[in-house]
Amino acid sequence: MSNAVSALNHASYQGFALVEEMGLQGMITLRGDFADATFQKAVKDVCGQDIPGQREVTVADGKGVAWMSPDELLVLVPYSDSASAAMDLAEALKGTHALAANVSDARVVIRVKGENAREVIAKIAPVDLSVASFQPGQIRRTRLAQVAAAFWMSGEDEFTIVAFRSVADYVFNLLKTSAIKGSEVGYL
Amino acid sequence: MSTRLSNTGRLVNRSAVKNFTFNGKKMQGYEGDTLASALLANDQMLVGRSFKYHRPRGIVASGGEEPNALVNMGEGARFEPNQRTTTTELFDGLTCTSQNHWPSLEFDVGVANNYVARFLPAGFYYKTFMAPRAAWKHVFEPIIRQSAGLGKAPKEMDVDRYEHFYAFEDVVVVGGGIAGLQAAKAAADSGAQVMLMEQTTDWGGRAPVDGAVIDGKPADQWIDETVAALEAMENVTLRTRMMGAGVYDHGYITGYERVADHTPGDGRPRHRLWRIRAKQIVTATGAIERPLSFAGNDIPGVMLASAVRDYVVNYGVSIGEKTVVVTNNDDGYRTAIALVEAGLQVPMVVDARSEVEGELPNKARDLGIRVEAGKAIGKVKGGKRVTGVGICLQNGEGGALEEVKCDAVAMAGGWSPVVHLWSHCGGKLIWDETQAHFRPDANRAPTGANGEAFVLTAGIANGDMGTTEALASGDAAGKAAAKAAGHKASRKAAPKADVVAENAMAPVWIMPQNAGPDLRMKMWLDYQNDVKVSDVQLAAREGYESVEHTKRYTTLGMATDQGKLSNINGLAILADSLNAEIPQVGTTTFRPPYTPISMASIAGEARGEIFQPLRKTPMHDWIENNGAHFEPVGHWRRPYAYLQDGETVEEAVKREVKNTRRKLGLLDASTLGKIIVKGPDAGKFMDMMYTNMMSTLKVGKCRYGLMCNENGFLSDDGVVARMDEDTWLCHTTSGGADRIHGWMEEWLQTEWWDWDVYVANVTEQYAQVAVVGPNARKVLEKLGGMDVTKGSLPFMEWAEGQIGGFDTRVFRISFSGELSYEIAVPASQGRAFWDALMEAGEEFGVQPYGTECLHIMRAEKGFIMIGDETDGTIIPQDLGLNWAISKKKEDFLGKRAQERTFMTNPDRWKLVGLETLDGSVLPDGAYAIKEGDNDNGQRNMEGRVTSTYHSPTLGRGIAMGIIHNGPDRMGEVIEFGKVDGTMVKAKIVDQVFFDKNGEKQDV
Amino acid sequence: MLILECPYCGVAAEETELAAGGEAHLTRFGPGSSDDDFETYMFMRENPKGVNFERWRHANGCGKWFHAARCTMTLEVFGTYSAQTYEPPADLIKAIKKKRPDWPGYGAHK
Amino acid sequence: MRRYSAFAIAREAARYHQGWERAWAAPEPKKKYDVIIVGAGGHGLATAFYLGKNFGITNVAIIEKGWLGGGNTGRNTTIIRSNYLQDPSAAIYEKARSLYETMSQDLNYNVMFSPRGVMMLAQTESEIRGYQRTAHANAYQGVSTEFISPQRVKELCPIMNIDGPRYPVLGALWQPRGGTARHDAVAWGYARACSDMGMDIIQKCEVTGVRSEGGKVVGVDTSKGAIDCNKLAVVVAGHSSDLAQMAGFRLPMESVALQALVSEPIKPCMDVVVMANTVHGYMSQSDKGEMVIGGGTDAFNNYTQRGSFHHIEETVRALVETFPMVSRLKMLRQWGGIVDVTGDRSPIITKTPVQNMFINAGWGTGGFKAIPGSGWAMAELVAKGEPGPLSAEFGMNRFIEGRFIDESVAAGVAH
Repeated sequence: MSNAVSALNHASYQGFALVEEMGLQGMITLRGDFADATFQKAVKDVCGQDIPGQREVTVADGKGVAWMSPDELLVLVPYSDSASAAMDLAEALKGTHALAANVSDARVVIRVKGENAREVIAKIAPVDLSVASFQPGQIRRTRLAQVAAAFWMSGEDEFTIVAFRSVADYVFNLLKTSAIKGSEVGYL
Repeated sequence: MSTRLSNTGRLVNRSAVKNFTFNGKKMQGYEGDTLASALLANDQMLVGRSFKYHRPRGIVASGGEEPNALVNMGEGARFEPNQRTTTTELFDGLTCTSQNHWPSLEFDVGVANNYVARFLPAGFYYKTFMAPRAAWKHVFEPIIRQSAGLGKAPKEMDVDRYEHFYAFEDVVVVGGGIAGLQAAKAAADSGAQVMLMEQTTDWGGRAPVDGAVIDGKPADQWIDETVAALEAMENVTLRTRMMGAGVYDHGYITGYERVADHTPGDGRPRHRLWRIRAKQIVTATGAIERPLSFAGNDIPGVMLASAVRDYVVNYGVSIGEKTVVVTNNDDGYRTAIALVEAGLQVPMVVDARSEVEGELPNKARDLGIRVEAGKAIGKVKGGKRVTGVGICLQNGEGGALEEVKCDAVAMAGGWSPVVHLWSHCGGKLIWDETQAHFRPDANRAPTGANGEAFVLTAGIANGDMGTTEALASGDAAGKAAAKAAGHKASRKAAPKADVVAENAMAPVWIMPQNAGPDLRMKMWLDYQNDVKVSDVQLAAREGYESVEHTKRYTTLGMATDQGKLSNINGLAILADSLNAEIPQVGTTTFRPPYTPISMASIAGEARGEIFQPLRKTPMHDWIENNGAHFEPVGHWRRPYAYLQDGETVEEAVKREVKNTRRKLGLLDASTLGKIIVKGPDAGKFMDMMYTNMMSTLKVGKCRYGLMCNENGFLSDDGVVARMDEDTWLCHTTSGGADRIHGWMEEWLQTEWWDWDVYVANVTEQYAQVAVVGPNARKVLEKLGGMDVTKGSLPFMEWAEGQIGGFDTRVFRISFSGELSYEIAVPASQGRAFWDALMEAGEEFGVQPYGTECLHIMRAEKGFIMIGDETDGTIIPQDLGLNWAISKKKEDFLGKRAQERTFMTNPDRWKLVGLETLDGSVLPDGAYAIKEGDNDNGQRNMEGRVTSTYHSPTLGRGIAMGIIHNGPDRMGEVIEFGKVDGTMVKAKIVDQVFFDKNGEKQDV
Repeated sequence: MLILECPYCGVAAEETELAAGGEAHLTRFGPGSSDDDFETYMFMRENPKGVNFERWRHANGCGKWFHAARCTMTLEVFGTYSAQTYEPPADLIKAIKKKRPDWPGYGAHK
Repeated sequence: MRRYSAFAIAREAARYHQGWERAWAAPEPKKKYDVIIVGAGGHGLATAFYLGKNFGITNVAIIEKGWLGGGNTGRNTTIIRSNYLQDPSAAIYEKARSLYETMSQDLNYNVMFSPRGVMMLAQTESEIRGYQRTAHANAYQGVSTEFISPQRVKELCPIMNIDGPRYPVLGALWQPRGGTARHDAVAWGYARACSDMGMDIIQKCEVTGVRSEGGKVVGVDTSKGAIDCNKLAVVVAGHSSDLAQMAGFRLPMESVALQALVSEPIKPCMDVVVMANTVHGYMSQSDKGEMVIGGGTDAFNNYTQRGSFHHIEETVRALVETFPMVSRLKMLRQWGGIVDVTGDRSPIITKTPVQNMFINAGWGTGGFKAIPGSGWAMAELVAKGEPGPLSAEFGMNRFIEGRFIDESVAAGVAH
């Protein structure tokens, strides 16, 4: 819809890495039985991906799906399709025990891009971000300083971060502070 | 005098001059200097005053163990007290001042304490200052506080930045001396991911100063080669200026990196606190030399022998022209030799041991140094600077044999391994008789998550005194750590060093052995806190026998150096006084951090706007720009009221209430929790969560519900809407959303996991606006879209549809008693929807209203508020909410608890309305006072105010409260006590003050 | 600073990603239960020195509750396991007994 | 007992302080005592002292596993206040506070009670209401408190940032006669007085078992052998569950680690005690000049006197925001203690299923300030076998009845 505005309206900051809000992204929280064929098909139909393995994420051109817990997925679709996609899922899963909730507006999506992107995150997340331990294709739900968040690597030097919309400012300023030029760590 | 030498100084770059000031005096040093070495180069030995007696204090050490040389550093927003000069890198423009004196360092009136020191023994303050009673607070305590303390308190807001960093390693090696370097090398060669941290700016530790030769090369060369090799390895991280601060459970170790202390204002973070998870930790933290206890050992110019050596060799600074070395071991001779080789005089080496032979002593003799065996220092002459020493027999009572003129004394009392990090997390120690020190007991190491040891030690930190031994234990520790971290230990052999044969040291705890009380009162153990041998002996005599008692009674080791120099000497004295062995006496507990770390580094990035998350609704910016006076609610900030030009908060609230009741008000209700509950068993689950019957709620309808915890207390409330056959939408309080969602998940996952129910917290998916007032329907109809007439959308129902082109979900619910629609739209369109309502509402007199207006309107209607009427001890029955408690249900959370005797007791205070007779507003939280006192002499009470406001609608004070038998006492007048002791009379009335029949909301 | 492995998402989570939830395997007593049973359920705790079975939630993570067996004297973690159990798995109990021969066993004081 | 005084010091100075006698004796245990008190912390020693002083019972042994005063008495942040909301709490804490006022004189040992004033900051609307309610209650509980303005807060504590921006100070609950005392001295002063009354303080003696016959306690087994007694009082803070288990019953209690830290000493800059609950931090300045800072408790059972680092981080973060000057101070030392916390976070002073065995526990994070009042009430319970008015409400039956003494009520959540 024309008057839909993302939390930070594409704010960005260039430190030793680029921090930018990605605008609106369609997201559906989907809970159900991963082993159920109907469920698997519904996921495939809506985002074109199979159900990912534990802590895995698969995204291709704006569509994809992330493993959030043994009975929860985060389905990614273009924002404009999110409402209909949520309804399609609900429809496809009628009769099975499942829950599809459109949370596209409840989130902020921020990208951190640059050679030292790993270090920007490692200042605020208690997670091993060494190349050996964290790679594209993996998703990690954790905290960024004082708030819950999830992130995955959307490229070699690029993180996509999902957090709650209400703390978009906080998370952005946090990442911005972490990325201030001169505070490179030279570790990761 | 102390001065800069021309021919030595391996760490200073004489081509880079650095200007600084001390107490306003302009001074110069070189790049590579510490502030301490630069002060000494400028003959500034006197740098401060002691804590208790304000005695003159000089620099005694060259590292983190320094107890005396602390200064106020910097100015304004970068001012910092208690900076340790021995660990402060000199930089251009550094300014510092000495501490703990008035009016000046040279003349300090506080020194008066020194002249009556005899009347101020350990713990004297426990024995006096007791009468008259008031005198402690008003006379004695202020005096003591003034004379205590060290540096000044900072005044301005810190302008520097700080940050954290999370790292994960197989092996973390603390300490960049030769043992640490070799440990890191061995671990890295074994394939482990290794971090090596060194607190100073330079690698190699003491080995170069001590003239070690490794694999046939001078130490410096071996160190450079090893560092180069490590730098070349992918799996190794090297960090200098980074101290291992503390070791915590499960392999957690904090690293304190002083990134920019030496380059203030260059934009980098000043400190970075590393929070590292290590599979294994190797502490190669070296050792600290012990002072010797002789009369006057605290006079400026008396210094640790190793420090004297450091200053000469590392910084090219001589402590004095004539230095007397006093020792109980061979290592002390290294200092004597280094001094003479640097062209300085050593009139005498005073060695407490009766037999003195061996490589180092003989080399000293060959250099023409006079060595006196079996001797001791009986006293030190001088006030603010050593002028000479009196020599006596070690096994005597102190009778002077001769006097030696000197301007410096170098003490070598033996070495104590730095066992702090080993001990932080429970590592135990053993007493080493031959070296007379505590060292880590490898059999009782700290254990981690898997129950296995996770800390190893290496080098002198492990009591391996010789260079070869240190390298060997470093090598072994590195390999063992890598192995424990899951790698295959490398086969490479450890390097070898040229062996210098050293004879046994003699544990000498006081000098001379039979010194009388008069001398023992002049033998300092703790220089900063002024604790002397006589004080420890006094503590023992008075029964403070536990080492912790002694420490606390005398303050031994409680100064900012945490006893790094004094503890072992103090222990020995205590053990001797108790006729016990030192290991029986034991040590005090080692606690983090190893040396003090900045508070700011602990707080990290969390300052200013990112001190804490601040949650914002989609309308937050509009609210902020339209006169909002905010109140914090959880991490949200909600508008308490919107102030128009010149309005006070009270006036604004009054206006908002009147306007909403007469025309139209908008409330940003987005913070209210919204939780979806879905599944075949959702109805059953809802009936357990709520006291009401929710399973019978018809699709399309809304019902107000209550939630209790298992203790029966009311924990949250809100409107529940039935979305479809197996889906409910639960509204919670603003503070409640996450709590209630977690609460639901907890029961579903841990108690009723066989129930088919899913819940999802969609609070932030929607912006929610309460459109309230007589004109509410008009504005919605003007925007156009779905039918919002009473007929198609009656009170307590909900519907979905478009309004003004927005996809909405509309709830006909009212918390104000007015015609009211709560409308949810996708959060991304919340601001646009709000703007549309404001614009369309203009002709209907729309105004936004805040939380206080909300509170008043609900109070006028007698609605309860979680957090006002409830406080965690209130059950629904107290609030007359029995109608919301299903009698039909067998069970719901809190039901069993509410059956307990105290819950069913008829004497519980119950909710009623209250009206003051004079129309005034009852004070918030006032209690209703009854006749008589209870058994503890407290006045009896019969109730209290839970909510109280001035009602703009009724033009008088209204209140709710819980009163003993309240509902049965309608019309009765009771008294509420004010804090000033006076009383207010109020009448017990029905709690619904306005529109009792609820006609206005149901139009 | 504890580390516990979440049995649901496999993350070795650190304490700040977790929320502690008190004693595990409590039996809920509802309406009709005796005063003693209800008091025991609500308030009486083993609080042992040694092996403790407790609840945790992977709050800053997958959001799942799980159980852990941990020593309150050394903080050693013997294992984590599903929250959907009425008592600790036998193999875990066996493993603990092996490490702590003088441990009286699960529920010894109940 | 030779009295302490300035004259005594002068006398001893003349002879190099060689003449001071032991503050307390170090006896071997006797075969039997009228009363055995387990735990020579502040609460245990105070219990003994008032048994002697108020009831003339002096055939008493105080048994201590480690060294006297070595538990939470010697590990806390020494805050003394009685501005509690609920009647039973206000009564016992105010009793304690008033006993602190004269403790130095009563014990002839300077415990340095410093009634410099305690303020609890209100930084949210619900805190304002909560503290105003407390002020009203206190006015009729005989506790002298008042709710003061932000300006007054600033006058009393100039180093505080009252303007936020995040949590501006909206007022404070102020107790002018609250303050601090020297924690070790409290234990030492009581120990000296008890020893002087002929009681036996037996340190480094661990209780390994509780012996009872026919449901009646007859003694304890210890690392120094069996000792008989007519009555047994258990006052062991964090280790209560352990002792209860020895006697065969459970307590509504869990033991967790509580942390504290101090800064390096600086010249006097803060003359009051400040508690800020919204941001979780409290701070005062010791006579030595250290800023004494209280941290939070872990949520998991723990008997290692080590807490988790992130609690220290949260506390320091809060203090840097509230007192900007803290930013450039340094943390000198951090440590932990084990506290036992009950179902309503209020203490238990009670009889037990075992006859003549009494227990005083569950003081959680508030133990030090209660020491004399707790000892006074416990002594009465032990001497008479029945609770007096001070402890009547603190029985264990309250959990079955659902009659809680909950002091956390001000922390309500508003819409």
